[in-house]
Amino acid sequence: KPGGDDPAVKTYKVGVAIYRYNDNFMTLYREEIASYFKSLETDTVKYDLSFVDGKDSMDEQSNQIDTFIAQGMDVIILNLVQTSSAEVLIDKIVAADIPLVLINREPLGDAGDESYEGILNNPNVCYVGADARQSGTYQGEIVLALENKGDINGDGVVNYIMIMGDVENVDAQYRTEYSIKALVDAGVEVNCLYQDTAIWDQTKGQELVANALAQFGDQIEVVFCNNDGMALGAAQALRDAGRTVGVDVYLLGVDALDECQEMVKEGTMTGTVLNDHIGQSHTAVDVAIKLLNGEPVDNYYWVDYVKVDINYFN
Amino acid sequence: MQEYCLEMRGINKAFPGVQALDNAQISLKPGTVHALMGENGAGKSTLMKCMFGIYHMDSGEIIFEGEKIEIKNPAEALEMGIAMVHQELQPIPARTIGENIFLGRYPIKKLFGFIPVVDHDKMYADTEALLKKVRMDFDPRQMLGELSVSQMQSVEIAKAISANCKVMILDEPTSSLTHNEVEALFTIIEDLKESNVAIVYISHKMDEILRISDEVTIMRDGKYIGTWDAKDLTNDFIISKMVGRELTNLYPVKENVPGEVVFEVENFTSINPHSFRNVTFNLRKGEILGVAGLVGAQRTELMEGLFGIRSHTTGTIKYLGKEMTINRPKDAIDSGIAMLTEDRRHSGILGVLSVADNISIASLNQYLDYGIAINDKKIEALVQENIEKMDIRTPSSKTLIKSLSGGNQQKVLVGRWLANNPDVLILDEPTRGIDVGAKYEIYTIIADLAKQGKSIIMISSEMPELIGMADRIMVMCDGRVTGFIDGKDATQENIMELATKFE
Amino acid sequence: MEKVKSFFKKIIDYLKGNPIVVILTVVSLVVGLTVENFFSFNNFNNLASNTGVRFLIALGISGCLIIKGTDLSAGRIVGIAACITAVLVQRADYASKMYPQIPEMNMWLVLVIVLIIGSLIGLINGLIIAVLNVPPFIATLGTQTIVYGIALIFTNSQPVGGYQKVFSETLSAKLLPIGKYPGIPVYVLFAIVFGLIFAFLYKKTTYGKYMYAIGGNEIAAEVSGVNTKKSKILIFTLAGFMYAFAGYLLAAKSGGANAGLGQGYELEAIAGCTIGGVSTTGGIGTVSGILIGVLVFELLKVVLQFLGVNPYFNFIVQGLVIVTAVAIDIRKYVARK
Amino acid sequence: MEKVKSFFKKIIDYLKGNPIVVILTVVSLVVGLTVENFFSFNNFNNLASNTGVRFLIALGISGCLIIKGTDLSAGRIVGIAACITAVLVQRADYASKMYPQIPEMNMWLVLVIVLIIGSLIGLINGLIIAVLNVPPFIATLGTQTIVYGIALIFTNSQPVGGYQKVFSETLSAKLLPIGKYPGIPVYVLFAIVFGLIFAFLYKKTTYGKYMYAIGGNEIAAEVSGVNTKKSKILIFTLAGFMYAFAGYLLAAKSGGANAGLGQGYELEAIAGCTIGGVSTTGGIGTVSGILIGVLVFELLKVVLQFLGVNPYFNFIVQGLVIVTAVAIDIRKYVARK
Ligand SMILES: Nc1ncnc2c1ncn2[C@@H]1O[C@H](COP(=O)(O)OP(=O)(O)OP(=O)(O)O)[C@@H](O)[C@H]1O
Ligand SMILES: Nc1ncnc2c1ncn2[C@@H]1O[C@H](COP(=O)(O)OP(=O)(O)OP(=O)(O)O)[C@@H](O)[C@H]1O
Ligand SMILES: [Mg+2]
Ligand SMILES: [Mg+2]
Repeated sequence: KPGGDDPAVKTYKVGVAIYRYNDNFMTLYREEIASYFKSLETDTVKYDLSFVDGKDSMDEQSNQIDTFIAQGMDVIILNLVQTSSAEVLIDKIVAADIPLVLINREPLGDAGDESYEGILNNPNVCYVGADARQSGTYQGEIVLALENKGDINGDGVVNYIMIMGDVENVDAQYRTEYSIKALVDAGVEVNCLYQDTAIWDQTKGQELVANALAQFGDQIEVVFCNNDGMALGAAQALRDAGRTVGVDVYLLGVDALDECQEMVKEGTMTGTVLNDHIGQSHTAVDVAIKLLNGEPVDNYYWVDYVKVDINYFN
Repeated sequence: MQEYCLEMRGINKAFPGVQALDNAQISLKPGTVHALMGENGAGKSTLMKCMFGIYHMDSGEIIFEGEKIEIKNPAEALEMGIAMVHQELQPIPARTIGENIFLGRYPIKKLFGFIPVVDHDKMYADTEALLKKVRMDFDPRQMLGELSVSQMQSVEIAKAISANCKVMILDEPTSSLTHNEVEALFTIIEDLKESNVAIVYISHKMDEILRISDEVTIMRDGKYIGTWDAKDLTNDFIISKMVGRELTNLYPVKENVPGEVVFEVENFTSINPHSFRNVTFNLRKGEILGVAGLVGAQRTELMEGLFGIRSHTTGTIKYLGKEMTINRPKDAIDSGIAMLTEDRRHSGILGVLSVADNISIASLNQYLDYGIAINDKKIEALVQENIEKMDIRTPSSKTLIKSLSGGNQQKVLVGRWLANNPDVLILDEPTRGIDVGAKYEIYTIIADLAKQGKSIIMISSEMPELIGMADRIMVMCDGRVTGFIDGKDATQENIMELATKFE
Repeated sequence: MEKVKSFFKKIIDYLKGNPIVVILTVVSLVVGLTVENFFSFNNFNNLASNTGVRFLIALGISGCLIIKGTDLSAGRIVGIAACITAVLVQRADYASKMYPQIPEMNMWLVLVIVLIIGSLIGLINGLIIAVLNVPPFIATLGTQTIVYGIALIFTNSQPVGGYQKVFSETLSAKLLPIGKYPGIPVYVLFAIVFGLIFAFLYKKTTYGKYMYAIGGNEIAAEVSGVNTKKSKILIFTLAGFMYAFAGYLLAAKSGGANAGLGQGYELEAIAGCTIGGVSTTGGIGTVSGILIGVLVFELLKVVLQFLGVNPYFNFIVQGLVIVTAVAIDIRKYVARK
Repeated sequence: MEKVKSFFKKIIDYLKGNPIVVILTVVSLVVGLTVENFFSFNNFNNLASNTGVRFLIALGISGCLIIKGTDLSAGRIVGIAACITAVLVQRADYASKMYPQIPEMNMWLVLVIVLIIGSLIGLINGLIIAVLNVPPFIATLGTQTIVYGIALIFTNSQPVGGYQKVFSETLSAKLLPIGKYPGIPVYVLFAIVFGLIFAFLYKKTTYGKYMYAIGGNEIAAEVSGVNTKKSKILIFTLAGFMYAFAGYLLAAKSGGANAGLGQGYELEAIAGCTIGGVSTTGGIGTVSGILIGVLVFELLKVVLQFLGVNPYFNFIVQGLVIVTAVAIDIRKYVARK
């Protein structure tokens, strides 16, 4: 199967389908995939990588997978646009007898929350990812680790606002749900002052938080943001309103962008959650190569998120 | 000083499918009116558009004040002192009269001595003076869109005059003017001659040509036929040169016999207080009813009201004794009424569609197979029949109508309504922009229809035409019907008397 | 002999008039000869399927463009139609069934329901435009937002999957396999059928003639007895119908749906139509042109993927192609002066 | 006495002609009286800042609309301008500086650079439209895609932050505090200045006159000696300038930028303009109308937020407002016959 001019050199064709190219995290992830593959090349083994952008459209991605199959990829690394329609794509790839590594977004199976049985049964398919719920849970846990558990004014209730990403996005949904769940499970009383979507957009994040600050003022104790981009907008709004993170308000994001790590270090952000793109991408590549070599693999590989709060730097 | 201030020589211009200009020429002397004549599609407008820089000629030369020049766009033509009143009006309805007139050359003043801004006060003052000069008393700040077509045409003339040009092109300036404005225009032309302007005058109205022109150039099929001194010319000579054959009669023999009343309008009043009111008249089977009036007499509005283009408050329309409700043109069309509207470009032609589509659009329902599929063969036959009957100059039935000459577009529109075979046909300025030869064709068609028992309402600002064709003339003034005159007794004088009977 | 000559002349004239077709044919040939598997039945079928579904949307939107309007709600109607389809064809025993109270439905009944809903949304567009006189751009911008909101509520912004097997299988079937060729995908069949229907509608019926007349000069059309309001309403309703149909097929094709599906498809469809010669100033456009326009766009995507062009550059190349294709094409229509 | 009467009559006439303004005023009053803090200096300033920046974009796009065109690239130009700004004002010592080779720059120099780039992109739009005769919708659809691709490459689709302190501080400053009122945000000041400049341009200069003339009847303008190509190029260039300016401000306002910033702003701006009476059929529109249109939109957003309306319903309400506002407004222009 593998081509190449020199019979001694084996070139594997690797198709990588990303759900949306303009996603901060997936950008880091896919770049790490590319450079890690590169670093694993030897004189006799080369990897020919093709990246495609699903543009957050299931149909687009489905077309791209069709084309991958037509191109005769040796292995496909797939970052699903839509987790519930994994079945069709996976079946197609399996039918074409191409090994498949699913990354970052866990396919949902028949039983909804349960994992997709196709993965468990098929030795040629596996999933490498983090449990998306964990990122939300960690946001909550960072707040719980604070001295006052988020209750700045000491009235026994944590008043928060929630800036959501794209409402349709699973990550946004999990983070929204599990961050609060973590607090509630720990017996903290919470009160949602306001919740709306800024569609991952920094400007919209700033505007929504600025408006919320105008409306609720000092009542706001914690600002949860589904990602760091919006948290940066929120930080700007908080600064403009004369609020000081760590003193009279807490601010949380997800992604651990460099800028946000800096801010956590200097205290202008309470915490963020690191989705370990290096760990995940390396695992994904390692597994893909095992599949290429026909070695047996597990069906699931889990990589943990990392809490980034002030303790992370100590 | 040269004899000619502007000469065009050996001009060629081809459009897809037609050689619009074939070695055409014209030479203009300062201080004279030079009539340019020819049938519809002869290439008159095209020649002028080449002079004005709208079209780029394929070959040929323009000599202006002794120098060979090249005119790349209208801006350059204006710069050189060439002004043009276009055959197709170019209004900007949502802007004021003053802004329309000074478009492209607004008076500028310096704010704080260095910021150039439009000097509105001067612009409106100048407009006011200019309008006075051409005997129009509009508010310069009125929106142009509120004027009627004829008033807009007057504004365009005023605009061209104000350009202080050396050469003035008037491409059918009087096509929708009535007697009084035409007179006003002629006075202006005399003034321009005094100040040594060379004027090109294009018109299909013979009496105008013979009255005001000094020289006449005739074209046929894009070719130059010849130039003559106007004083040596007769109507018949011009027509024979234009058409290439003799034309004996101006109007056909009418054989129609008006019968019983078929169409009755009673107390018809517009929703617009300044428009038509309390109009009552009737129309007989096989009758040609002429409608006369000055500009602003609301003839057009009245007919558009009857046809459902405009709304009315009170009044009834009865057809064959039955009262009708007409809310939109379709209602009128479905009951056998058709109307050729006045403003061809605004409400007539379907520009990017073919001649065939334009002719057939109102009568498609008559050419359906199985009640659904359009029979293209039958439509093609219909179109060919019309092209022949009216001598429409078009490369083919598939040619886009917008590339036809103005007069030929008008013929296509007449064809559209004939195809629909209506019982009552309202014609608003049906011969507007049509050459003498084709006019005769259209008169013949009208007379023929009347003979077949169709009833015709014909609005016209050309009184000879009304007198020549109508069985009865209804005269309007300022929205009211001021009287009826029998066709046989009609004269310019008694029509004018009723047309100026203001309240 | 003469005939053969004139036939070749015709082809050459056509190609001169349509340089995009030439360029894309050449590019495909080059790619096909240098990149493995480009000329393969699989790739051909993929391209045909993708083009087919987009073509249906473009057909729907073309009427709106020809009457000088536009339809920004196309993508969102596709989306809501796909969501409704997905919800209704869910298996009864699917654990996370969205509306467990809805029984398992016959997939053709679902199609009928979805088509009715799509047509209704189109009808509303038409009414807003024709009766309330709201310009199409704004009217459909408004309904686009509303339809999306409803789709989000309807799906609770959850992706919907878990179809009845018969649904996916029926629609992913291929017909008439010949030798090694696996057969024509069903999507392509639908596209052909609707292409023919639209060609008939546009060329042979009063519906089409009135549509072109409205685009050419709405007032003149009205005066000529065209019920322009009715025509517009019909055109937008039919457009809604087509989007719904495309949504139904896309739901099957992608194996699941969510409210975001179809976002931006209107722009692709408009670009395709315009590349294919539909004039945004109204009155001009043919079904065959639309097909070519859409095909150009889809072919471009596949070529770029086969060449392994960096997705960022994809944006740039696609933009350049849109602009240059239309710039070349427009020269046919710009009046020679 | 008479004067007072006629003054009130005028106001009442105005309100009759602008029911949207009435409705929104009433709604705001109700919300203000029932929801805490709605009538507060902070909220007022937020509203004013958001409106201010959107207003700049709307001003830019208004010229394109008035000449019967459109500009779909507005949002993406805002985005790339914001990204460039963000990259150039990054602190030299910022750990993850995107282009470490670029030295720390003066924020006003950055403004000049960004404005030049924005104007250049606008110029390209103008050239494609005026010289290549590509319809504005398609031309800007193409450049939109291209600009986005470039922005992605430029930022590597990473968010950019870590500004020099002076940048954020200067632009988040408030001027002229009076008593409890914290002062007017700088954004608002810019909006006022540009609003006045545009009102002047549109009403008093040949630039504006030609623009309206082209929108009213392009052929008329052409045969009256107006250089329509030049006018169009200027209009699109100025539009690019305005988007770039808005992008610069948004980069400051949101404390960071990424390539996606600004997406869809063109639709919001077009909606705002149209609500404010700019006609999509060309030739009509005023600066004050545009301000009202944009304000209506932003006020609506704040009202919905204060009322705590479910985000899904936000979409629906916004869509309804766009459609009804324009439907009501359009009645003024639909000729009574
Ligand atoms: N833009 C164009 N495209 C194609 N053909 C054109 C165009 N303009 C004019 N023609 C053709 O050129 C010929 C001359 O037209 P032109 O308008 O000059 O005639 P005309 O003498 O002014 O006639 P009329 O008296 O009807 O106005 C006609 O056959 C017309 O169809
Ligand atoms: N809807 C309207 N709103 C305002 N003014 C109107 C309206 N309709 C008509 N008018 C006015 O009515 C007059 C139109 O009269 P018009 O010149 O059309 O009458 P006519 O007798 O048909 O003359 P013509 O020979 O020019 O056609 C104009 O002064 C125009 O301003
Ligand atoms: Mg002419
Ligand atoms: Mg009239």
